[in-house]
Amino acid sequence: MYAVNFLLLSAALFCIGVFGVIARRNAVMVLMSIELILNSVNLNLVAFALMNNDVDGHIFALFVIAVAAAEVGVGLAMVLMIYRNRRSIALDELSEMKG
Amino acid sequence: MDYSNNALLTIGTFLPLVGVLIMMFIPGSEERTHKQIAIVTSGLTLAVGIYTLIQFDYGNSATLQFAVNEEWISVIKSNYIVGLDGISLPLYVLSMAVTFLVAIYTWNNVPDAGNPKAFLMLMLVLQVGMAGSFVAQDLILFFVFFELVLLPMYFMIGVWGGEDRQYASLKFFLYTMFGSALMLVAFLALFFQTGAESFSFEHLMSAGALIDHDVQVWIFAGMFVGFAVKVPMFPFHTWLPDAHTQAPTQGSVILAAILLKLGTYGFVRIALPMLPMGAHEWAPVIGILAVIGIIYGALGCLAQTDMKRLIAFSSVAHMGFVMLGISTLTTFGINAALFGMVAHGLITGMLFFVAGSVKHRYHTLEIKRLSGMLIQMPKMGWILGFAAMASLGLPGLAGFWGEFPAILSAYNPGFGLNPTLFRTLMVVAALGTVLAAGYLLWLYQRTAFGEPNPEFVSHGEPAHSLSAAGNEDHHDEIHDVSVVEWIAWTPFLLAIVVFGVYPQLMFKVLDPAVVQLVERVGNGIP
Amino acid sequence: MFATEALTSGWFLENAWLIPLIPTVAFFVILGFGKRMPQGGSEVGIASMMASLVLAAGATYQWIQRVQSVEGGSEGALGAIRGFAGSALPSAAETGHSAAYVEPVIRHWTWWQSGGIEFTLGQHIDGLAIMVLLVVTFISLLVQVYSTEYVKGDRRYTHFFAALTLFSAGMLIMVLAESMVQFILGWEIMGLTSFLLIGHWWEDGANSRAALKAFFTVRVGDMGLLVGTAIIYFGASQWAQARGSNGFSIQAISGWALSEGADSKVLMWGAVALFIACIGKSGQFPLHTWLPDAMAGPTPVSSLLHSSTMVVAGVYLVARLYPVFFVGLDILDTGVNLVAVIGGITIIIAAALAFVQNDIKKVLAYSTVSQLGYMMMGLGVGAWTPAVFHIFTHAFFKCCLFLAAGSISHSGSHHSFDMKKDMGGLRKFMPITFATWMVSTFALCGVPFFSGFFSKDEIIDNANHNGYTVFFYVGLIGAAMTAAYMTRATYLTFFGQPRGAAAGEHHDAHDPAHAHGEEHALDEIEEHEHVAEPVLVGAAVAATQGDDGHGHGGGHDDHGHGDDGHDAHAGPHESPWRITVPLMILGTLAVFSGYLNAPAVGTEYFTEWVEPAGVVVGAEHDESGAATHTDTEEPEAFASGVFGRATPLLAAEDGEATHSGGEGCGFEGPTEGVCYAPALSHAEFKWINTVPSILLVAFGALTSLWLCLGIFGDRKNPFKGLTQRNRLAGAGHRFLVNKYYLDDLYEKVIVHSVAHPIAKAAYWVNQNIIDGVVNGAGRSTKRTGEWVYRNIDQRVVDGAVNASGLVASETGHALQPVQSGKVNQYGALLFGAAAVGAIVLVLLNV
Amino acid sequence: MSLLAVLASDVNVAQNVGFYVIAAIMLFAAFSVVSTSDVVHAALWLVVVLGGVAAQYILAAAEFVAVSQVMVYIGAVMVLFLFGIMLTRSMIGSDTDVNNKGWGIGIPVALLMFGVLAYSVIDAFDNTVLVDRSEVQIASTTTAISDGYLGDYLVPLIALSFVLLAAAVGAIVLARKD
Repeated sequence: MYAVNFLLLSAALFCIGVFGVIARRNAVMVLMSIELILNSVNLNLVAFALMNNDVDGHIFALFVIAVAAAEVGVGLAMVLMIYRNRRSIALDELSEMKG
Repeated sequence: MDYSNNALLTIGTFLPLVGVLIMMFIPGSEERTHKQIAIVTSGLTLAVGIYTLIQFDYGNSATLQFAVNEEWISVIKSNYIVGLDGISLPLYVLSMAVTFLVAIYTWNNVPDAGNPKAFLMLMLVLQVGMAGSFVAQDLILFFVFFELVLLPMYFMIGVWGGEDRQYASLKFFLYTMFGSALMLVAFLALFFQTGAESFSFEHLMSAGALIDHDVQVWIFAGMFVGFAVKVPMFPFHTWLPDAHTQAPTQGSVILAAILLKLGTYGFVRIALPMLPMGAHEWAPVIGILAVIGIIYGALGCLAQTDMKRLIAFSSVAHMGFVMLGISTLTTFGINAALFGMVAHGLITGMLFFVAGSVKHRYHTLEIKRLSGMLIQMPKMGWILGFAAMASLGLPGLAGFWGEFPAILSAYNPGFGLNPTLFRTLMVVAALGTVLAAGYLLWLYQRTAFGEPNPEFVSHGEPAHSLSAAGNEDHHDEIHDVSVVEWIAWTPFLLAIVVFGVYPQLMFKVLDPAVVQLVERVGNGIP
Repeated sequence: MFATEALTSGWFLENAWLIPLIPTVAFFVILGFGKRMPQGGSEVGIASMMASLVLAAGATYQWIQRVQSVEGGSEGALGAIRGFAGSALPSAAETGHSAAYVEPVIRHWTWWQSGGIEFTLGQHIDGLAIMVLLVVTFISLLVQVYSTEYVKGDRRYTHFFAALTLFSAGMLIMVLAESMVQFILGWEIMGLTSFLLIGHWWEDGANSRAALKAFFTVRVGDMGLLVGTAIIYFGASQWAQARGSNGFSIQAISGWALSEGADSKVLMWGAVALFIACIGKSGQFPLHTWLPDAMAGPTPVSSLLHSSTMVVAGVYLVARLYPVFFVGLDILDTGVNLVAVIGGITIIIAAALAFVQNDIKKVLAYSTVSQLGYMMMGLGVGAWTPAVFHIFTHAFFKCCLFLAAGSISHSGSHHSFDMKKDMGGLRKFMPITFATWMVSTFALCGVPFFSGFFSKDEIIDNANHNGYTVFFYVGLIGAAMTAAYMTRATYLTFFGQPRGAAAGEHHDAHDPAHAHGEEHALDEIEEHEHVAEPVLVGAAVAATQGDDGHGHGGGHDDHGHGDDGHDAHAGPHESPWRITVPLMILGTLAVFSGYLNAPAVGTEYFTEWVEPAGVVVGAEHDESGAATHTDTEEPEAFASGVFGRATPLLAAEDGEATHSGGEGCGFEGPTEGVCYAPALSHAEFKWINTVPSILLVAFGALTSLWLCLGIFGDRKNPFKGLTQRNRLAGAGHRFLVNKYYLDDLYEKVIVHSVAHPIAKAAYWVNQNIIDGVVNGAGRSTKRTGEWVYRNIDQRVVDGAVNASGLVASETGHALQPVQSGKVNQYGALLFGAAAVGAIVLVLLNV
Repeated sequence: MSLLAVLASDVNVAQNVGFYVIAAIMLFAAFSVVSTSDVVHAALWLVVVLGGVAAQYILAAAEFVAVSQVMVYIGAVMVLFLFGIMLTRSMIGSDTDVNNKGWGIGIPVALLMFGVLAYSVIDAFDNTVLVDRSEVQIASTTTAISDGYLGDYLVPLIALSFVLLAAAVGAIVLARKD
């Protein structure tokens, strides 16, 4: 079966994730979109692993999964804190960094 | 090239990190200690730099010295290659000296936000980035250092800056990021176009010239944007005034003295020799933009009401001269440009120091409100005058040897560039020197001459009686140049005079390297 | 270094480079330790000037020897002359000619080099340089002595002397310049120091503005200097490098300019560019407005910088690089050229302006401008030697006049320079000042047997001789006007009734406003209601003392006088010796310096010593000389450069010959085929030629005297109650009546219809149009700057950036700043950029 | 790679069908994740996507990864999400404006990106054929992975464990109420 299948699929997922990151207003939803992106990456890695018939891809994929878990943990914690401080997790209301 | 694998440069580059590590483990409350450590570390770094200066073989400053070539990221064929030749030596040492002096200046001039620990640590990291960019001989390595500079400066401006620091810092950051994104693309393109064999400058210089014309032009475009933002050249300059105005004094000084030079250095070290044909195609554009920058910066200066902002704009104009020199693609012009870089670093750095101290005393930099500085703090006033004179290119001071040769070289540019165009540019650039005299003297006359503004004269007595009495000392808040300031400034002032009186000091180092470089460019152009 | 058998050199010539070095060192000494010295550093300045003067004198002596050695020396003697340092030149014997070119004493050291271009410092000593060196050191010395008294007790006494010394150093560096770079160096140092010195009393805005204006105006000219140097450099470098020199070397430039290969277009542009610099520095016509304003500086400064040295720099540049101008603007081939035209215009304009000045220093300032016009015109019409000679004489008498004016204000008019209000009848009080002033005035007006006569008339005469008829008349008119305005000034200052301070009245001359016309109310009152005067005076004096109590150095000239009460409130009296001695020395020179080159009495030393030729080629050479210029290749040709000083007629023919043959070569250097100085022909001095100018001078002087008597004699205000007075007169003596008729005539007809309208118009044009243009240019530039900044920089460019890749906007600002602070938008930006980058990569990889 | 050439002739149909079906589901779910206006629904759709990814792993002969995917993501991460959603009381049920102003920019960016990616992917790997999963022994894969972890990739592993630790601590510090 062709490598292109996997790669295109992951590309699609990636772009959907990107769209989500850009479009979403709710912090949690943005985090979800990021999950999409990470998964698409994993898909790629695994596909390449299969292509070269070695396991490095798998290893990297597992790394990514672990990191993703950590990221989600911290991310949600931050969301919680933000929510606690300003009763909202709408990102466009958080403009501390505005110039 | 023979790699002596001499650790000197590596030490000189990464030594500040030692200081950073030590400071990391000392609680921020002990500010004195932190200051001492920072000064010592940067001092040691400078010492290494001076040792390098002594060890440097001036006989063949065209070749890389203290070169190191170690495996780094074999996956992408990028090695840890560092080396020093006549072009990078002055800037390398200058960066060390400036950091050291700025550290000294910080002794009793910590910006308002406080927390000297973080501030000084950032400064040391910044130093690593700057020194690294000047010694790196591998494209990826260069890029890493180039970007490493960005972050500390971002925080310096964003945390220790003025009123709307966030705006300025983000603008600075995004602008430069944008630039370096394109630059990276260009680097990669260059890498692949040269057969994806190595990122080392040496390889790319030989291989890059073989890329066919149109591709070179495109790749050069990418690098052009990246470096031009850093320089900054005319259309990409608008981050500079904001960054300078908002940055703390130390930030402005380092920004003006070293960071801007990264851009021009990139042009000379990377863009020109690696893409001769691209450079040749782009030279007229660069020249025109440079001259626009000269005039435009001057006009900008004339419109300013804020001293620091005026100085910031003036450096747009001065870097215009540097770029003009580079764009001529002549040995002479590039020499002038490199000299101009150092000179501008010293002079504008000095001006920013003075501006910072003025702000520190008067709590304002509005030209309207300042006057009679010569009466309230004569020494400061004279230093300002000295720096202004140097900046407007008075012969015998460093500024002139950046400006005049650049203008001269534009009379007949190299490699069949259109002389008519460049001669026109020459005349316009000469006009720029006049404008420079205009705004600097205007600034000086407004701020230094005349009677002091009553709002800054303590106890009710009229200013002139004070001045006549000749002792400004019994001003409490407005005191003259302090000891620390003297220590930090004297080297600058001396350097300005020394290089002005005996420019050969630097040209002797630069010339052979530049000659070789121009030959490279020449060989690349059919 | 240059020891040769016949062409003597000598220690002083070899080491002339010490002359500027000494003051330079002295400057740093004064700056460093001056404050702690008993005399506040002035002694160092004076000592250094003395040393330089001694060296210069020695060099002069040895130079004269050198010249005579050439005259006496055999041809072989020329062989060993060094041309460009370092390159031994082939013997001139091969070229075998007798019109020897006295090789300048050239030494140079590499300053720095880059890209094969070598910048050198050194010395280029020839007659011209020697002459100016001598004058500068001498005058600087006198002025410094004078200043010790004049700015005594000033708060920045030390700085003042430091700046004066540095100024002299700058001038000397420039005069000695061996390369254009060194020339620029000295030139700019002078610019800087003039800025410092004019703005010496910077507490007053007006002074610092004047300083700013001076520096800026000159700087505008400097643009031309930079560009011109670049042009000439690249024009000459090939030629020069072929001869082991480089395109900055002044000698190389001269040689190149007269060589066959020189591209006339390059020369023309170079000459024009350089001349712009001269216009700025020497206050020539369009850019002369800074000079009068520069009078805001202390009087010694005016007399040193703005009469005898700095403003001469422009003229010196033209004289120094004369071949460039000679060929570039082909002087002698055309009846008109840029230099001459500008010079001529300047003469007339400036002279006209001098009529309407009330400030004595401004009269002198305009007269300086006018005299500089003479020098320029002289160079423009090919009268090199007279023009240079005029530099020489003018330096003495103009310096003397300024110092005299200073002395008047110092001791006579209580620190005022207003001739109408505070002077008059001073001859009784200040005999020495008066005498020196008169002598110098005569010299300036070109009265026979005074120095000015011999230089100025030579210029005028040669203008005619070289076929510049128009400028001949311009010169004559100028002479008449000079006589006229100087008479007026003299009359107002020294004759008639003492007025204002001169009469021992003390209105507040200390008030900075006085010089800047903000105090006219007070003056009006003083003039019209004398009763009120004492009151006002009392108040004013009180104010003055109040100021002095503070030792306040305010804006108007000559302050910081709180301590020297000796003249503060006494009536007019003679100045102390430190002022009068320099005056007397200069006065003497104003008379006798002219005899160095007075054909009238048969002395032509100046020409021999200064002109770059050691041998006067007699008439018998002239035919071959005439032939010369058809082919300049043949060495023989140079044998007798066209140089018929003795025979104007033949010289005139040579003039024709020159035209046919392209550049004419006057004196050929030791290298064959190289020619360093253009062919100049000199008009023979005949008394008959001087008659018109003498007559015109006399006419001008007398007319002006009549006017003065009429306008200022006896009464304060000539324009009131004339008829009434005429009735009285009608009843009075016939002589008086006639006189009054004349009065009437002059005032009504001439004064009203001619003098005032025309001169005032000129002044108005000057103030409002030319000056207005300068100021307006500055102002509009600033406005443009503001506009560009506001609209383009802040809106367009910045905006373009800010708008990139962004949507959200919250401020009412025209565009949306990048920093919305919204994570999503950063995301959009990031990924967008990434996508673009990827695209580029892909494209490049295809 | 001769083996590959042989295999290239007859591509396993069943696998392809499976792939396409799952891919379709995943894409639909992914779209829903970024388009639904209900946070909880979004989370649930995300579960579908992740599951799909796991399935694809199995198709790609990466059983071990698939398993950890299921455990980590669907087991842990999703729970975290749901907790997050509930704790932040973002309203259960549809939310009026889950998208911010100017979300439109996302579409062109995403499309642009997809265009580039797709182009370069096809350009680079057109008709590259993957190893047939039947050729791969699962057991050996897993051993290889473990060898990798405890061999070449030991240092990264340790680094990663530190990261996880830091994350855990950080999360606690952040989320702690005080």
